Amino acid sequence: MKLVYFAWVRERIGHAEEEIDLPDEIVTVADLLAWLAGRGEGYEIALKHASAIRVAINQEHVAHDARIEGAREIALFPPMTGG
Amino acid sequence: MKLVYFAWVRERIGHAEEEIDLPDEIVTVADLLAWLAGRGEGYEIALKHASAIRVAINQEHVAHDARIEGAREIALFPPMTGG
Amino acid sequence: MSAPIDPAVRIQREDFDLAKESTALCAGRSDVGALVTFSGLCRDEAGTLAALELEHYPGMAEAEIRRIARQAAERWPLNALTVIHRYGKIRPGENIVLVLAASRHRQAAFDAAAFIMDFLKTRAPFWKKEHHADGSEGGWVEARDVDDEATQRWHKSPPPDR
Amino acid sequence: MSAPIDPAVRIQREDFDLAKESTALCAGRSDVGALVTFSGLCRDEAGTLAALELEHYPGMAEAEIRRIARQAAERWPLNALTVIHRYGKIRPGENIVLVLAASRHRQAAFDAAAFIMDFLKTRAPFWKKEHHADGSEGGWVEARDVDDEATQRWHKSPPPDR
Repeated sequence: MKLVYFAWVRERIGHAEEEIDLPDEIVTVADLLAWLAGRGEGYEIALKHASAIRVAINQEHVAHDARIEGAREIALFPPMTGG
Repeated sequence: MKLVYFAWVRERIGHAEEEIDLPDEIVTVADLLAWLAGRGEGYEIALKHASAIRVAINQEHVAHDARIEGAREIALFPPMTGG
Repeated sequence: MSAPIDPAVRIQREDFDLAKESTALCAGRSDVGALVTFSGLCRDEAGTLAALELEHYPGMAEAEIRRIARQAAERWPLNALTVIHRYGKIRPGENIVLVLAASRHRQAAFDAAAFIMDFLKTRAPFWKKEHHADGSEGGWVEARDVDDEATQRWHKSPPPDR
Repeated sequence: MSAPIDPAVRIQREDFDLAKESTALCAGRSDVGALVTFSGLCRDEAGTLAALELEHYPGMAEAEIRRIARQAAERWPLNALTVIHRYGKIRPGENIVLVLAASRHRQAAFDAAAFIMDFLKTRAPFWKKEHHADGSEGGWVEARDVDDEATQRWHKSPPPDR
């Protein structure tokens, strides 16, 4: 599965994207965020306030209780500031 | 006193402006409209539905109960349709 | 809040240019975050309309639009404000009215432009007469109740200044 | 009511031109009665800002703005709708975003443009980083609660279709 990061999530994690094989017990977005936070200091800092992290699956916004089954691309990013 | 007319008020009365000496008993805009309506057929048709007539004194909108004392120019016209 | 800006108001027969006006409005300044423009155009009414003839009350037209524009400038924090209204014969597809409102924030710019259009519709002394495409003279356009109602909403509760 | 129009959406690094876009939008048609444009510009923040760096999520940025624009086209009777959003380095006074909404009636054009900007602010995947005029790198611009609140108003009660 492809993970992509933007803005300060990208900066703190230290790279813009990666391919990851997820353990079977990762079912929801919330599971994914908690699991990623344990992957190292950059991830921990980036995802410390998990509720602030916005998530898109296959380029559509999803809530943290969304299931990630079938996702090809999951994006993590801060609240948006366009416009 | 100068009276000016616009749009279908002007067309029905038959001219765009005139100088008029008002009798002393004409105190309010409503008095003026009633008095004018008695000046001939064009006026009568133009001012038949007096409540539809909008009035400006010295180029500012006024209500029908406004006093006309001090007016230099009184304009009568239909509801506006600009914009 | 700084003093309200002085709106630019023009009543003219000739056409205006949205690009030129918006460039002039923002020229040499970089404190504008939001520019809202409203262009009112003459519709062809499914081909039945040849032209609108716009009559106006010279002097009062400018004075009244200036009063409306100043109210907007007092109510919202604007960087700049321009209102242009044409008179005379206007054909389908041509411009009738232009409002440009610039502010630091988008809601002020949107609200000021909408406010001006609502009041302009019901208070600016202009009247439209229709000329039909088949050569016959149409009547005077009637005022719409919905326009009166639109002005009412600004009396109810002032929107929050965002 | 006829079928909703198909909005034009562009995500681009280069600048855009309000005049060109509005001319293109209205070209060859005379059923447009109202054209509302919104330009979002980069402010200089009293001289402290050198530039904004706009990061975006390629693909999703266009898809999400298209979703927002289509919602607007379904909700209001529009003749035409264009949304353009830039990315990359943008200096004070330069354009960031442009919305053009054309309709027969002004309220639909105003509401559609405001709706799009409210949702674009909170849902389109763009992020702004500040570069300070003194050469230091500023932080990422924080999302504002007021923008979230602005989107809420569209859920409460749909405005009457005027």
